[in-house]
Amino acid sequence: MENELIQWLSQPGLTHYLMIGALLFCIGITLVLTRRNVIMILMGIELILNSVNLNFIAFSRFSVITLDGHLTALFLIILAAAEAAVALAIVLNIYNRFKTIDIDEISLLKG
Amino acid sequence: MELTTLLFYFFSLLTIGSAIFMVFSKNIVHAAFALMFTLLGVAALYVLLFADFIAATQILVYVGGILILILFGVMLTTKGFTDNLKTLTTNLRPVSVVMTLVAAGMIYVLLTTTWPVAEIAEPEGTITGLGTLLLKEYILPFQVTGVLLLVAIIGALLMATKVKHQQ
Amino acid sequence: MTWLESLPLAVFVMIPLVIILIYALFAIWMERKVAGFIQDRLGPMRVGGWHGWAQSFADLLKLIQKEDIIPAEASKFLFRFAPFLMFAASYAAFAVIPFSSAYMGSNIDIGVFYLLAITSLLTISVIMAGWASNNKWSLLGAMRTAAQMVSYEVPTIMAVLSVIIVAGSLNLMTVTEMQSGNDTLGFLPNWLIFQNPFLLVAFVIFFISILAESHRVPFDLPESESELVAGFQTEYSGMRWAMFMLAEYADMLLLSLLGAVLFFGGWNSPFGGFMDGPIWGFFWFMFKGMILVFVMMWIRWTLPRYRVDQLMYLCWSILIPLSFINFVLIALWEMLF
Amino acid sequence: MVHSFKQGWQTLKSIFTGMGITIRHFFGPSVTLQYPDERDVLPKLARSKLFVNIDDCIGCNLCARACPVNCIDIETVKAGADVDLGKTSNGSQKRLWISRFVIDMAKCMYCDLCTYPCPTDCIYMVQEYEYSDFNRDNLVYKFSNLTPEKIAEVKETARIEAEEAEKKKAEEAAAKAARASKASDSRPSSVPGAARGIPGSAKGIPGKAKGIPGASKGVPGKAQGIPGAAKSIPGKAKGIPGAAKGVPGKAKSIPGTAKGVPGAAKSVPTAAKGVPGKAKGVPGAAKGVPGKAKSVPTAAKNVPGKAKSIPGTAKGVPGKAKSVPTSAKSVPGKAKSVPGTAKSVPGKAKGVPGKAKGVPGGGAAKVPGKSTAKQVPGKKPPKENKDNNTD
Repeated sequence: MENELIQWLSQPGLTHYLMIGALLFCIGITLVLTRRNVIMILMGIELILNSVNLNFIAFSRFSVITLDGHLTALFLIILAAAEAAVALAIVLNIYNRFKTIDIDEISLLKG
Repeated sequence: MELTTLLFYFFSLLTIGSAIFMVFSKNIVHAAFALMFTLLGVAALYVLLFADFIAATQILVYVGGILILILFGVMLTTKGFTDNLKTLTTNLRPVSVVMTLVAAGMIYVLLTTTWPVAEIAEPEGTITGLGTLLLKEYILPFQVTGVLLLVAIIGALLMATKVKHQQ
Repeated sequence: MTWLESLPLAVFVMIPLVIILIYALFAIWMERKVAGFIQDRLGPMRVGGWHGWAQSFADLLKLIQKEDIIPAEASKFLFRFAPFLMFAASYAAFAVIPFSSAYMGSNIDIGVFYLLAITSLLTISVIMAGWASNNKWSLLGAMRTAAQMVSYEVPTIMAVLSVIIVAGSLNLMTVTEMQSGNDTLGFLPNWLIFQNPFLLVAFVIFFISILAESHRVPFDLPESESELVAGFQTEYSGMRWAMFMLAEYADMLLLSLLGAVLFFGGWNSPFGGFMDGPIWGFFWFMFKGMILVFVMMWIRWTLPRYRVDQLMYLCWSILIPLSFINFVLIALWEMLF
Repeated sequence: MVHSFKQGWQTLKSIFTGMGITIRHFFGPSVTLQYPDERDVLPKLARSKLFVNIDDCIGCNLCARACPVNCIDIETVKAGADVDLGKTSNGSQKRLWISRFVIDMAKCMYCDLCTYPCPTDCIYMVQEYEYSDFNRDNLVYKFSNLTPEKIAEVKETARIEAEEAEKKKAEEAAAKAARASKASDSRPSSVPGAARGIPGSAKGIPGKAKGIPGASKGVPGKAQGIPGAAKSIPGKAKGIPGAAKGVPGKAKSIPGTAKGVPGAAKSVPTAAKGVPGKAKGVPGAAKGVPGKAKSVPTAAKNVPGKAKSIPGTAKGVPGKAKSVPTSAKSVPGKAKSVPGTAKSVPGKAKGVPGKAKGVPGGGAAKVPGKSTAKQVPGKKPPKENKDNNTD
C-alpha cells in the first residue's frame, strides 16, 4: 500500500496534472465569487482559463491525440488576451463613469 | 526520485500556493504578482508536459501581456499606493468551504476514473507539427482568431478613446 | 556531443554567467571610457594602472560594502525579489544564445521565441520593483518602463520575425549555421543582412527597438534622472542596485548578441573559413556583440533623451507600421527569389 | 506623406551627423591633464600662496594695512640703539625686530594688494597652490624667524629704553615749564595762538624747534605718538637720535623710540609749542582732573632736559599727524581730537599742528582723555608704542 502510494507519487501522470487543474479551477471560482473588485474577478477568470489549458495540454500529452490539445490551448490563450484587453477597456470605462470598480455598486441598468 | 518529478512538485506547489495566496491577499497588487507566479508555474508545468511552444506563449502573452494589462488597470483605477489597493472580500468562509468540497469531489472523481493513457515517446519539438496543423486543418480557426484579435484590439481602442472624449 | 556538453550540468549552465560577469565588469569600464573619450576626457585612469582597468572591481567592492536599505513602507518581499527576478530573466534568456559552434545552453527548437517570451519578465520585474518601493518616482518610472517595453516588444518581434522567415527556423543555432560561407555577391560573408535589402531596414528597426527595450539612451525614460531621480531603482542601494545594473548590462549584451546572431552571422568568421573554429567562433561572436554594445554607448553619448509622447509616437506611429510593411516586403522578396 | 518621409530622412541625417561628430571626438586627443602626475604651467603673475622673505622685511606694516581682509598680522619691537639689524637687499636699514609676522591664508582673498606697497619687495605670491589642509590652523603661516626667547629679550630691552626716554623727556619738560613760567608772564593766556605758530615753524625751521622744547611739558605722552609716526616715515629716523643725546635722565627712553620712529621726532615739537602756554595753565587743570593732574605735573618737572632732544627731531619729519596725538596725551583734552586727524592724513603733518593748537585751551580741562591720562604717569609708554604700531 505504502509502496504503491510512493510509486504513484513519484511518477506524475495524467491524474496529477488534472488534479492541479481542478484545484486551480476551484481557486479561480472562489476568487470570482468572493471578490467584489472587477479586476480581481478578471484574475480569477484567468486562473480558470489556465486550469482549462492545463487540462488540454495534459490530455494532449498523455493520450493518442497529440497536438490538437496544444492548438486548443493556443487559441484559448489568444482568446484570453483578447478578453483581457476588452475587459480592461470596459473596466476603465466603468471607473470613469462610476469612479469605482466595486461590482456591487455598479448596479444601474440604465447607463 | 527523478529531477522532473521534483520539479513537478515544486512547480505544482508554486502554482497552487500562489493561487491560494491570491484568494486570501487583501492587496490587489500582491494578488497580481501572485498571479504571475501561478502563471509561471503553469508555464513550467507545460514544459514538463512537452508543450514548449505553449509554455513560451503562456509567458509571452500572460505574463508579458495580460498581467501587465491587469497591473495597468489596477494602477489606473486606484489612486496609487498600498492603502488604496485593499479589496473587499465577501462570503469568503462559505465559498471556501463549498469550493473545498467541490475540489475534494473532483479529485475523488479524477482518482477513481481510469483514464485511457497512451504513453508516447517524448516528442522532439512541437513547433513543426503545430505549424503544419495551424496552416492545414486549423486554418479556419486560425484566421478567425486573427479576425477576433483584430476586432478586440479595435474595440478596446475605441472604448479607450471614447473615455477620453467623455472627459 | 562535444566535449563542452559532457561537462557536469552545473558547470555547463554557469558558462553564460561567467561570460556575463566578465562582460559586465568590462562594459561598465568601457562605458565610462567611451563617455570620457567622446567628451575629450580620459575617463577612469587611476585604479589598477593601465587606463584604470580595475575601476569596475573598485566599484563592485564599494557596492558590496554599502548598506542595504529597505524603505519602511516598502512591500518587503517584492522589494527584495525584484532585482533577482530581473537578473534571472536576463540570464535565462542566454540559454538559447549560440556562443560558439560548440556551446549553446539549450538547443531547443523554439529558441528565439523563448528568448522573447522570457525577456518579457523584465517588464514585470520592473513594475514589481517600482511598486514595491512605495515611492512615487519609482512607480512612475516603473509604469513608464512597462509601457515602453510592452510597446517596443511589437517592433522587436516583427523585426525578429522578418529574419525568421528568411532563415526558416526559430533555433538560433540553425540560423547561425545557415549564415556560414562566403558567397553573397562573391565577396561578402553570407550574413543575413547582406542577403535581403529589406533586412537592412529590419535591422534598423530592431536596433532602435532593442535600445528602447534595454532602456538605453535615447530611450532611458525609466531612469531619466532629471525627472524621476532614478526611476524604479530610486530606493535601491548596494548589491540590490548592483543586481539591477548587472541585469541591465546583461540585457544589453543579450539583445546585442541576438542582433549579431540574426543579422551578422553569429559566430561565423567574417573571413569565411579563415580564423574559424569553436574558439574563434566565440571570439567573433563576442566581438560582433561588443561592437553593437559600443554603438549603443556611442549613441548614448550623442543623442538627447526622447520625451514620453515622442517615444510612444515613434513606436506606434512609425516603427510598428514600418515593421509590418517591411515584414510583408521581406516575405514577398523571399517568395520571388 | 512626403513631408513625413522628408522629416524621417532629416532625423536620420541629423542623427548620423551627430554621431559623426562624437566619433571624431572619440578618436581625437583628450584635453585632460593627469593632475597629480602632470601639471599645467602657471602664468607668471598667478596669484597663489603668499610668501614673505623675512630677511628683507623692515616691519613697516604697509602690507597689513593694505590687506582688505586683515589676514596679515605684524608685531614689531624697536631695536635698541646699539643693535644693528643689518640692511635689506635693497639697502634699507632695518630698525625693528619682527617678533610676529603671521599670514592667515584661509582668510586671504588673493587680491595681491599687499605686495605693491612693500618698500623692499619682500612679500610676494609664489606659485604654490596645493596647501589645502584638514586643520584650519595649519593655514596660518608664520614667517618671523625669532625664537620666543629672543622676542622676550628684545621686548624687555625696548621697554626699558622707552621708559628711560620718557623720564628724560619728563624732566626736560619740567625744566622748560619752569623756565617758561619765569620768562613769559604775559603768554599764559595766549597759549592756543602760540601753539599754532610754533608747529608751523617747527616744520619749516629746525632751529626753532629747539626753542620750543622748553615748552614741551607734554613729552611723556609723546612716547606713544611716536611709534605711529614711525611706520609712515621710516627714512626720517636720523634726526631723532640727535635729539636723544641732549636728554639727561629720562631722555634715554625717548631717544630709543626716536630712532626707530623718525616721524615721532616731529610730534614732539608740536606738542611742545602748545605746551609752554599751557604749562602754566595745565597745572591748574590738573587739579580739576585728578587722573590727569598727575601726568601733567610730571611732565612739567622733566621739561628742561627735553628741550634739547626735541629740536633734533623736529627737522626732518614730514608726518606730523602722528606727532599730534603725542601732544594730546600730555594734554588730556587734545587726545581725542588729534588722533582722528592723525589717522586720516599721515603725510600732511602740516595741517595737524594747527589743530593741535586749538585743543590745548579748553579741551584739556574738559576731557579727561582716559587713555592718555593713565599712560602719562606710568612707565608703560613702551608698550603703548607697540599698540599704536599695530594700528
